[in-house]
Amino acid sequence: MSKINDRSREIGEYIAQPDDDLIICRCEEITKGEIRKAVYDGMFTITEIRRYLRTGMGLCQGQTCAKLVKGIVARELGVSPLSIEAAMSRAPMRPIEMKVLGNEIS
Amino acid sequence: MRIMHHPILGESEKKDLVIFTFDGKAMEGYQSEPIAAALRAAGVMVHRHTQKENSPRGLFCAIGRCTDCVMVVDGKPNVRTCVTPLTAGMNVQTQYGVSAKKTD
Amino acid sequence: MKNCADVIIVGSGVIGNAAAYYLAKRGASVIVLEKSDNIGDGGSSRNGGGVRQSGRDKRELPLAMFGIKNLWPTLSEELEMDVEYYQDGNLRLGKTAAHIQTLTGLTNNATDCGLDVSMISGDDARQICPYLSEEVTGASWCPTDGHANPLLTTLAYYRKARQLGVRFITGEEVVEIRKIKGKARQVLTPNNSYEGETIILAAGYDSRKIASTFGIDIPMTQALLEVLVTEAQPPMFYQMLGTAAADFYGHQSTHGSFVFGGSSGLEDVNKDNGTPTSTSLTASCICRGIMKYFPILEDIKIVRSWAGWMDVCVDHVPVLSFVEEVPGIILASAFSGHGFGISPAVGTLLSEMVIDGQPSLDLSALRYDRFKAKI
Amino acid sequence: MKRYDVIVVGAGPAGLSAAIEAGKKGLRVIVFDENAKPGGQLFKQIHKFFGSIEHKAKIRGFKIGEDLLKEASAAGVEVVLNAIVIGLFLDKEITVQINDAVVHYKGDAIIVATGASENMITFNGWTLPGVIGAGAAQTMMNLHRVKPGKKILMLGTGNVGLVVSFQLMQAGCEVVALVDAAPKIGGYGVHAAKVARCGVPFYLSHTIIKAEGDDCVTGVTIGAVDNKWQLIPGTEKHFDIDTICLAVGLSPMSQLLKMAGCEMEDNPAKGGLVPTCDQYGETSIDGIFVSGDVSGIEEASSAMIGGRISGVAAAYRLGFIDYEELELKSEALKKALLSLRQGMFGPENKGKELTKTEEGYAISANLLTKGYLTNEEVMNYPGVKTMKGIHPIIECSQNIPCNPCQDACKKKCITIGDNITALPVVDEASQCSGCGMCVASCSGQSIFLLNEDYEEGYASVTLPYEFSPLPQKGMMGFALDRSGKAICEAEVVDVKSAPAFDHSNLLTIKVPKEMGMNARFFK
Repeated sequence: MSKINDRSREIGEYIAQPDDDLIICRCEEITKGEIRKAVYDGMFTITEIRRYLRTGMGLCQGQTCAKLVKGIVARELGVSPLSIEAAMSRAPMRPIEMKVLGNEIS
Repeated sequence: MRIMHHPILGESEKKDLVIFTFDGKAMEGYQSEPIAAALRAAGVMVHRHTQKENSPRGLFCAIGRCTDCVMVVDGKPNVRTCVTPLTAGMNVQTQYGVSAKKTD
Repeated sequence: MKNCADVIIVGSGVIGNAAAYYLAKRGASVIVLEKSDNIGDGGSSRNGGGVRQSGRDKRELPLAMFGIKNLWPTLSEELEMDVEYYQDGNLRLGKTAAHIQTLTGLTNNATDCGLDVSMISGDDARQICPYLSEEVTGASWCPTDGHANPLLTTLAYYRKARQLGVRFITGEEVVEIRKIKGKARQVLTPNNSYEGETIILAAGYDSRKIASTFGIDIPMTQALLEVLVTEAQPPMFYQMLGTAAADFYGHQSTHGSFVFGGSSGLEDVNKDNGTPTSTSLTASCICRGIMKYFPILEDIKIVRSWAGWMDVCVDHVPVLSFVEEVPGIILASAFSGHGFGISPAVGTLLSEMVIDGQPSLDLSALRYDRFKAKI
Repeated sequence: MKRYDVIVVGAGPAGLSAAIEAGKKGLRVIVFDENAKPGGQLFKQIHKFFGSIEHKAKIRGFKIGEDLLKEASAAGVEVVLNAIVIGLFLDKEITVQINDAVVHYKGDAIIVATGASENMITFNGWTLPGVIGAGAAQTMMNLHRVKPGKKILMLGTGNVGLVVSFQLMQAGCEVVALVDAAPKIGGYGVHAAKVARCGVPFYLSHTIIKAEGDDCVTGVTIGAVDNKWQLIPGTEKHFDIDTICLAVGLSPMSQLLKMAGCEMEDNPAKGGLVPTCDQYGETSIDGIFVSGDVSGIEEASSAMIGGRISGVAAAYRLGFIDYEELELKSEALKKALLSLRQGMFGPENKGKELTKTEEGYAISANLLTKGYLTNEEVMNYPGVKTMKGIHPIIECSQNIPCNPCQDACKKKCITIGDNITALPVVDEASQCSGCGMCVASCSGQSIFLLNEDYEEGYASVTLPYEFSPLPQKGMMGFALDRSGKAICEAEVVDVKSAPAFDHSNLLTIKVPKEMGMNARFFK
């Protein structure tokens, strides 16, 4: 069982750090501390962190923060960032007005 | 802030000057350049204030990706000013949260 | 770590997590096994967040009413996390005479069961939600309905259950449930074996495959659900929306973005490419649907769409049932796209079934063996 | 539904090259790009490219962009701009936002060449207006002709950080310092040397502590870090600036491929999440190819060659060419690609501590920490020889893939050989005519002409000069050494600006004879 799949794995207590108030997700204004705390709340994957905190769910859809969030989560879990799956990527690749998306030419 | 003469790129090509408004003030820029370029040339740094922290944001990636430079343009919020061409008479407003209404 | 518990729950969607929480709260030891690497990766993360009673089949209506009366109002407090529950009513909109007829039928069914729901005119609907287009000619209105955030609710149950000692294991696909001496007991995954006094099967569509390993079949299929999210907007309205034509459903969230679900009508025949991606047609189709009711939203940008499979029962009503033929098993599947609103009630009832031996509501209409040939 | 043989996503160096090769083989090709201008990063790259002379070395990026567009047009390729590909669906279907509509297209092959996006780094105040990506700075000054700021601090000393710093100065901005947490400069030494000789200091093993300002950046505080990346108290240093540029690496923009269901891998050597692909760039989904930065971060030269390989491979997959032709074409391209990946900065040497060049010359520690070679060090390299009369001094001390200087000299004074990463060797026996072609062709601006017998007691130094305004003959000023320090008075004795020099003006200054080996810039 991988370290991420066992959700009862002991990762210790959340300990505040001086840079916890740094903004990581610029769009949704989510801080490093919030991300770190989410890991201790059991959110071990990028997908769960996104759903829990809205990181990468704002206007830019994680274009800027994806790598940063991954690094923070990996550090808290004590695993390599490579073992953490990136969030699913979804259409549309850029924000698109409803009237444009609804205006299809096939 | 305009680079009129560049050692490699040469003279700036002639473009049409247009008037637009920024937060109610008349401002000059070139037709079809990104709104953000016109604002930067005019010395405007702050494009918006964020929803939660009310903190200032401006140009960041300049290629339409990061969405940090969004403003209210002709009444529509969240317009990426770094990739939206400027046109004459455009009404550009600082965005507060998701609207042009100032929050405290 | 021991692989035995009082209860093994297969599936950590909102149903499985709610059951785990209420069971743990009453002292049971629980292990939850989830096939995906992520908690709540099926229908729980791909629905419109409706917490409604109106428009439901009368067999599941009691569960919806029970939950909205007793559980939803205090859920955020109980789980110590804001699940963004709004009880601002549900508007089910109609544009044609046929729509109004459908809505009237549903409304009459629900009032028979004692629900406060009524038919209102298009203008009355616009009084409640002034952004509605003139095309809307009537609606059913249920003031006690509402919506919540399905992602947060699923994770809130998970988080609290985990705090109470429930063991969650993701990336653990259940391939077989084995009977030992006539009672379902052993739960097998490719590399591990788990044992429980009771096994709750809440694995969405996968439940069908797993149930077949102990000889039970639930007549259900799967359909693709797609949801769209818009950029944040200033607060506009908090009613839950649906339509008689079922062209879209959705609401504005706490964050300000709108969450809309819908379909293209081609879902039954969509190909499964192994990724939760819909066809290229669906999002556009949903947008056109929404704009007919809310032309004011046409300039709002969609920032993300997502899609995934949900389980659909042949009669669109869940199976929530003991299986007398296979003691030790409780089925909690086939929620047909409307399991989220009743998940707190279902979780509570499942905990009662395990601990008290019977649920406090009559669930006989939701039995696994209710299906008969048509003639 | 509209259908093409090949749909290319992205009109940058990789995408255009792929489209050209496919178009030349008779395939119907369409290229979509979300930008208003084609060329991707090429039109922001105003420096001369490295690489081999056969593959566009010593040509400036924006010029290469123009060439590729011409070539694409000649090959019958359709390029659609302001076209945002919003999704890649089953059966190689894409949806594209064009004007106010979404258009569906299908391709028998799809080549994704979406490039990269800039990495970011967090520090106190990093969200303030005035903190921007280095790419953003390039876009603003080279595309939109607006200075991103007046006084700028650059974070990052990889090639992007170095090149953009130089470009900022060319645009008329002041660069106050380059900062990097690493103990060594990450990019090419020759790029660092260009910046250093303008007097810009490097702060290695330093990091940004705080961007200061209320509404926008008004200053920055940096500090030194130890080998565990921890800040060393008491080392804080403040600069009054209005802009901070971040050049801390790139990540492949591979979202479209992940959406399509291609098998992906997180590969640090490739800069992040990339699709797994074969030698032709074909992903786990038949007919979906990748090329350029989206398949792994490199630079534009390799992107162009990689693009050509994918274009040829797509032509083979669709039956437009046979296997023999595929082999023939791709082998040559693969060889070229391989040569670009050689040398000290090649993937094989990533993270290695090199102390010697391939030829066995000691690598300058000073270059890696301060950005310039010392007077003593410079004498060690094979491009620096003591000769009578005018002759080239090649201050090229690292094995990088680049060879234009060898062809520049009609007198065969300079040799690199077949291995394009080899250090250039100056032949003492040859007769330098002083034409200056080598100076102007050196993409790293590391070739100078020295004439220690210019006048009694004086030497002349000819250096490449790419700033405005161009000094005039007869003008007096100061000669700066490799660190940017003024060392003596100097007189401009000649200025040459031939079209063949392509804006690398040759400035000849007269300095006291003993300063001939020191003077490398003029102010």
